[in-house]
Amino acid sequence: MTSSVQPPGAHLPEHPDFLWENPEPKASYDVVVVGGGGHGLATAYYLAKVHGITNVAVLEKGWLAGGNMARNTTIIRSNYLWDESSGIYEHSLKLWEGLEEDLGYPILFDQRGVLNLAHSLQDVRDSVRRVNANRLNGIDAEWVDPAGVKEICPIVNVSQDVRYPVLGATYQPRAGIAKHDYVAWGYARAAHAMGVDLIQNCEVTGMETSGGRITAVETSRGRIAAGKVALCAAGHSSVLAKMVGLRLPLASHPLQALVSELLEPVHPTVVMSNAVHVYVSQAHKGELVMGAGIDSYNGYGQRGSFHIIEQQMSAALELFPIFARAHLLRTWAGIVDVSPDASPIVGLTPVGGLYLNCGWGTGGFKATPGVGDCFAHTIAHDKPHAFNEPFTLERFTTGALVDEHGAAAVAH
Amino acid sequence: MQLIPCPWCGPREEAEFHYGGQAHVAYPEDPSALTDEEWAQYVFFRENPSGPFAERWSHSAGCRRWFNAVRDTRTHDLLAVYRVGEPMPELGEKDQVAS
Amino acid sequence: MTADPTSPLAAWTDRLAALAPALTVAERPFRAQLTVRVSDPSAIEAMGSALGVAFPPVPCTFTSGSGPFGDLEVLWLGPDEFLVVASPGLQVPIEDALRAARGSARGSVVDTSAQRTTVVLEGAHVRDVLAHGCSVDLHPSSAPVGTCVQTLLARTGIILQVTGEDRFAVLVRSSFAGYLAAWLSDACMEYRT
Amino acid sequence: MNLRKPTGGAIDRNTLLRFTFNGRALTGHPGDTLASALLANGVHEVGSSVKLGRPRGIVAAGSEDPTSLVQIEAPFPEPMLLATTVELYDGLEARGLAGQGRLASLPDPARYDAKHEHCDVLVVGAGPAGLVAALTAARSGARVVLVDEQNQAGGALLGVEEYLDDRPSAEWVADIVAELRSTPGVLVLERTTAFGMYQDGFVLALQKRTDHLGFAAPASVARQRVWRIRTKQTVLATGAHERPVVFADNDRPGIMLASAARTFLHRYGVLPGSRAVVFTTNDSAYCAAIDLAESGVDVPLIVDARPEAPARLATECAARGIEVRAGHVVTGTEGAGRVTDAHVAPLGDIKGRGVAGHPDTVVCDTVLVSGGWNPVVNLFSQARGKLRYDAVLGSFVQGEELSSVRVAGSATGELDLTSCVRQGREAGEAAAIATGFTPGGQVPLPVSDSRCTQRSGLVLWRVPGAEDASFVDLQRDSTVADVLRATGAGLRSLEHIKRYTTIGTAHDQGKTSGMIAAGIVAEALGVELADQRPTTFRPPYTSVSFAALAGRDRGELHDPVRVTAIHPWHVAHGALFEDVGQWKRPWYYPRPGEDLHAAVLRECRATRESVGLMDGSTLGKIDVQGSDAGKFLDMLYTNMMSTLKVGRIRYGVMCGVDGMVIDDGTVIRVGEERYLVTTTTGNAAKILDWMEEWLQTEWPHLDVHCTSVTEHWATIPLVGPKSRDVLAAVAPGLNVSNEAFEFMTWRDTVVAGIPARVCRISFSGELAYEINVTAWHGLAVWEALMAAGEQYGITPYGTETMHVLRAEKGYPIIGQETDATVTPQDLGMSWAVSKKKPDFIGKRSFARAENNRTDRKQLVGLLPVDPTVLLPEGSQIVETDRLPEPPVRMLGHVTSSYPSAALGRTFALALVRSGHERIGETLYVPVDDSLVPVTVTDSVLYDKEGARRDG
Repeated sequence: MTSSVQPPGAHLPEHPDFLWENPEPKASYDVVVVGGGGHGLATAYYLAKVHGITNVAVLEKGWLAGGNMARNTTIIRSNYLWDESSGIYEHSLKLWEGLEEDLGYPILFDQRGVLNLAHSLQDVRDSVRRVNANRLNGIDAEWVDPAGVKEICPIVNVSQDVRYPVLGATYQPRAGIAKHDYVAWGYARAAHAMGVDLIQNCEVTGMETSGGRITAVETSRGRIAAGKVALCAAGHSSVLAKMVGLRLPLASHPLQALVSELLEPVHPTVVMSNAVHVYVSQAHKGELVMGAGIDSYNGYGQRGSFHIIEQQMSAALELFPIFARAHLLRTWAGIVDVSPDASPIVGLTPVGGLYLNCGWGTGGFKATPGVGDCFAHTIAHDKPHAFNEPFTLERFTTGALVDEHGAAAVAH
Repeated sequence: MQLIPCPWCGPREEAEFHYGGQAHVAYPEDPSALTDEEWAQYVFFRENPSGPFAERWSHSAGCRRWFNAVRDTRTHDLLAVYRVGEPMPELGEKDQVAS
Repeated sequence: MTADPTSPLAAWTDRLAALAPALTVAERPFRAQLTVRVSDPSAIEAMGSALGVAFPPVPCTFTSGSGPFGDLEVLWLGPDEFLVVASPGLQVPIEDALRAARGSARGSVVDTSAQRTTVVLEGAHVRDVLAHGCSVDLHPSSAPVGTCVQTLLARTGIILQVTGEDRFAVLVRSSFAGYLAAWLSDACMEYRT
Repeated sequence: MNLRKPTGGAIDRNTLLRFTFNGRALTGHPGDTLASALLANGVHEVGSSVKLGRPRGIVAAGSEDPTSLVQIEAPFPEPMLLATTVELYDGLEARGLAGQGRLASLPDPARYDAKHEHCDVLVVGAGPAGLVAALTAARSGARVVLVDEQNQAGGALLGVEEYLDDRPSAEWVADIVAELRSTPGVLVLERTTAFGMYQDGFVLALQKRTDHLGFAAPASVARQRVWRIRTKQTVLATGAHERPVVFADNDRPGIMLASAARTFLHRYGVLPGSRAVVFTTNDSAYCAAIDLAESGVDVPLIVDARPEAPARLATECAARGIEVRAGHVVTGTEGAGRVTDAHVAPLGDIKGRGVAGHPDTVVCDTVLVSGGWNPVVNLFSQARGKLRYDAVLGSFVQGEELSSVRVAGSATGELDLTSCVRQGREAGEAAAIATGFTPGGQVPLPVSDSRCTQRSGLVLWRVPGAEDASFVDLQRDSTVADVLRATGAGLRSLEHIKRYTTIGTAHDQGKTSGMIAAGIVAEALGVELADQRPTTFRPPYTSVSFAALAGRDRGELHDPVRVTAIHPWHVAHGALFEDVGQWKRPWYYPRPGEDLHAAVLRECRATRESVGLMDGSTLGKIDVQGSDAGKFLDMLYTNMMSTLKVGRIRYGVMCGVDGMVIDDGTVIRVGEERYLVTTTTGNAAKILDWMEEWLQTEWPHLDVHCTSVTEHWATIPLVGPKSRDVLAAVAPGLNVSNEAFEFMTWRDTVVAGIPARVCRISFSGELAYEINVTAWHGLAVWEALMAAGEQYGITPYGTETMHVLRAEKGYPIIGQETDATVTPQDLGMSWAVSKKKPDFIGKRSFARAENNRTDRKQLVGLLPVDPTVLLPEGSQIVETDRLPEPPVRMLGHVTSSYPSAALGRTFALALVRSGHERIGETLYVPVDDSLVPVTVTDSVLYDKEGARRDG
């Protein structure tokens, strides 16, 4: 007899019995990573693992991975337009593919594919352009027509009678989702095991410099001397950079997401529609996870405006009529740091020993392993890794932007 | 959804407004006299404080007028609203706008 | 060769009429409309005099009256922006009169007659229907007769005038008129019994 | 088994409702919930748990219930509703769930809508405190909205049998509701849950309007409505939820909260079972025990964890044969689908750290539990009110005063009815005063006969015992063992432990489990709960269907369809449409048997060889007036506009401050101080906003005013060598000769009897006129042009033909050839960038290093070596005839690509690195698995000398 009565939640892996200790901060570290989110934890992990730098503290003002790491919709893909972006995101995706084994932690990485829908003729042109660029960059990418969309995700409404019909989609089969807490905790546990101190409830309130070089951070738990300081603070990057007089071209905005109750499997992939600001997947337990558009105003309140959610729902139901009676269970917001060209800033700063990793906007989660690796390299060698070399702060002065807004949504 | 007091039309729902980022960033007198760094500061770099922030809004679905506001970005509470050309109102000690 | 004008809601006449008694809805097409930008008080006064109707001194209101151009209304749209609305066909003489009255004061007068069309709504449920898509408080204590606001109705911008106890005028951009009509028809659904 | 009492409860026993549960036909009555009807039929087991597959029953009587999840199958499938909140109707088909719901495969036929409401005072909760708060505010003259999630007012009174002022409490409630309903300016909404509280008094509430009608729900009535309430003051009278105590095997069906049993008894006339053991830490469960005993339930035992039982209540119990065992706890249960025995033992110490002695086993089919009360502070917390741990109550309570949000009744932690009502009155008064009203006609405080004078109980989170069978979150199968494993793993934050254990993440968001989890964690970590940060209460308070949030913004109302005055003609003549922003533009007009290419080739040929016309009304049009208008446009455009002569027209390009092209169009000088600017269709609103932004915020000193006239004008380009003849036919007053009406000039004239402005501009290279008339006359003039052009085979064409015609001439389309990284120079438009002007927007950016690279991507033409090969738009371009291993260096991409009737071959436009220098080179375009060789050319491919412009 087959066990058809296996409860739907029975297969999910348990977390390990031990994760990390909660040490008191030491007086001094070789490297202090500010921000205990996914990027901070991954950076610490690769510093220890790849570069043998283990006298490292990760300072988190709240609880580890409680910021955007706990709030994102966990989409992982690398099908970005420009060479610079596809370089770092594809590097990341390759690391994702081995991460579970690397960390020895069940991160539930599931390569279920991502569809990016096109709703206008210009969307189609932009999508085909991106697919072609991706392929030449060695990234798996396909253009699929509406029938192909339907085949990959049968619940998408591909009727041509709707307000903005689906004209096709780009498809990246290797893209997918992972379980965010598992990823963060996997990194944290492994970093801790290699000697990294994970220090929570430790807010950085100031930075000390001497001779143009960073020397220490002031924290809510006292002064901590540091050979190098690496900022991985996402939405709070501007506030931290300002402590050393550094201005960043960033705006911190609320970005909302939501989740439904647990549902029987209906949605086998990930569907994103930039034109109508919907991205949705069905997570491992069966809940629908959806992200909304960014709220327009600067905000550090971790809350957005509800009309954004309502608009998102009307768009979602146009694409997925069967979601009508699904229920919204919980909404929340993160703080995303958006740069003028929608690309990150990763690299050195005018202050010696101070490194910057910010501006990821909505792309931070998928970049976690890739940027962790590259940022650790940058810190260890005081020199950018090839993959983050294009993402300097100076590009805003020279004009060498990496504009990932996609083709501007203008029309003739 | 925030209720934003348009200086002309009174309080209206946020959906009627368009956000314009940091206020009081003047177009340079003579852009050609600026270094690339200075020009980049004007084009791309803005304050991004966690706390009171002087910013611009336009009542785009209403009277179409731009105006300035001081809003606490932590709470999203509007501390003051004032018309273009008017000075920023005096605020309490804790509501000082970082610059 | 014929060249009869067609109003944006010409095709909707019967469907809108059929919304009664839930709501009496009718398009008032082809009205003369002039967008006036002016801030000089004496020019504003002179323009009002030329029309026989003073410009509204208070934001979010409109004035109405009768003068050399018959019945007309002046709607406040912004601190230096007004919409003069009069009977069909009068846009050219009114534009001339306004220009003359403005004199050398800064400002502009633009014929925008076909930019928007007007839909008149009347009935006991009019506030209920509008409240399905309009976030402005339309309670008589908050929006008395004479109120004129620019706001959103569902997903289109409108100018909303309170013209009577249970009577409103909605001015909508011509290209959005069909959407407005469809939305109104839908919003009336529950009140049609 | 029939557990329905012969009398009592607010149900209509004269009417029988038939329903099925798990395929079994059952009956109930109007007034029942699905849960009460199931219990009346002896059904306690509803579903099974998500991880362990253990049976799950009914724990609470309301929306806080953690377990009674059902799938509605008919009238229409809906996942994951609580049986306790589904009002029973005839024909209902439901089944219990194993943790996951099922979505319908058919479209939901129901309507959903939203409504805005404004008030001075919003009262959430129509229990005793809320009712009095609302009435107090209403009597002051304030506009009041009262919302309550139940189908009738009364709140906690619905679940008890209580007398107020010597009459049944229902009468007291009814009187207040009647007065509220008859007071002008008061809106009472039942079945309405305030689910989200945002800043500035914005409260979202979901009203379930027809769910309870089942199959009889009228299709025209919105099934659910989202109320968007904007209030000045809010009174939260949201009550309190009873919480259980955790013990081993506490998850069996038949184990329920004591207050729930009382509610089922009094509100629905249903007994929870036949033999009930009551386990409590406080007084309130005694009332349940006594009420049940008086209703015929065998209540052998009250197990009271406190060292001493309350004397008066104990005496009352003794009189009814109920044994009270103080200092005892339930340590476990037995049973399969339902509890059959409870194990009872003395509690070792009040910290719950041990159990002394051997347990007694008491046979029962019901265990009623009360571990105290959690004030419902969700909305207060959502309103960013700080919470405080109250060690006496064992729960989080309001921790600060907010100026516009007040809390009243048991939501404050208050347990005494009279005090709750007094708080309601005070809150109502304060809210009225705060909104400028004067309270009048004080609502008297009712006198209660309650025998359950409440005193606070013992705070006990759990009974020591089998930790892996002691369930904290019954829905998520999370046990005490899981919590201890989490703390043992090094986790300290409640948020981490919530994620590790998944406690509080189910449909109920931890309403009954969250506080207990926090307590167990604090004990495990040896910290004070007062020092623990509670997890955040997030909207929505209870779940809300996606469809309710989408409301009416569906289908044709999803986003406005913008159409031109000529649209009906396009529809009538079979046009296919392209979505351009919100506009529907004719894409092409296929004739029978024609596909896109065939139709477009025909349209192009007809236009180049004779005459065509299109609907250009969607172009943005902005009237710019004032003595500084020229100066202003000089700043906005890269080229000079102030030198344009009245009567003439100039093409212009606009950049952002970053120097990238944002829009283009023509500028007409109408008068000395007046211009008419056109924008691309998609940018009309943005460019007007852009102008206003500069004028209002940077250059208010300029005498310029901008007015949109986009929809005032219908715009019809009349294009082709025969356009002059057609125009002459309909505009007899206009001298259409080339000499009298030059290229890039305009005339006001009369076309087809209608005053018109005609511009001699061309986006195709052909002789062309753009005819502008008021939108009212657009359709008539279009028809007149069609009639006048009939002898020339005049051909309407759409956006696709327009694209081909302009591409043949190398004219870029903003948004297609540009992507926010392209400068005018990249487009080969240095001629449109003024060298004379000291400044214009974007100029400074042209001097940056990146702008002066010689390998920028530049607009060029591409001719496939094989003239029949059509390059897909979006193709990338490479340098070599063989692809190396990725990453392959890309030189640019194909922005536009068409077969051309005029050229007799295919062609493309492309952005190519150093493109201008590469003219004549052969490059390669990967298409599928091959590399297509292409020759780089100048972007102008047709009529390079411009011979066709003047006809």
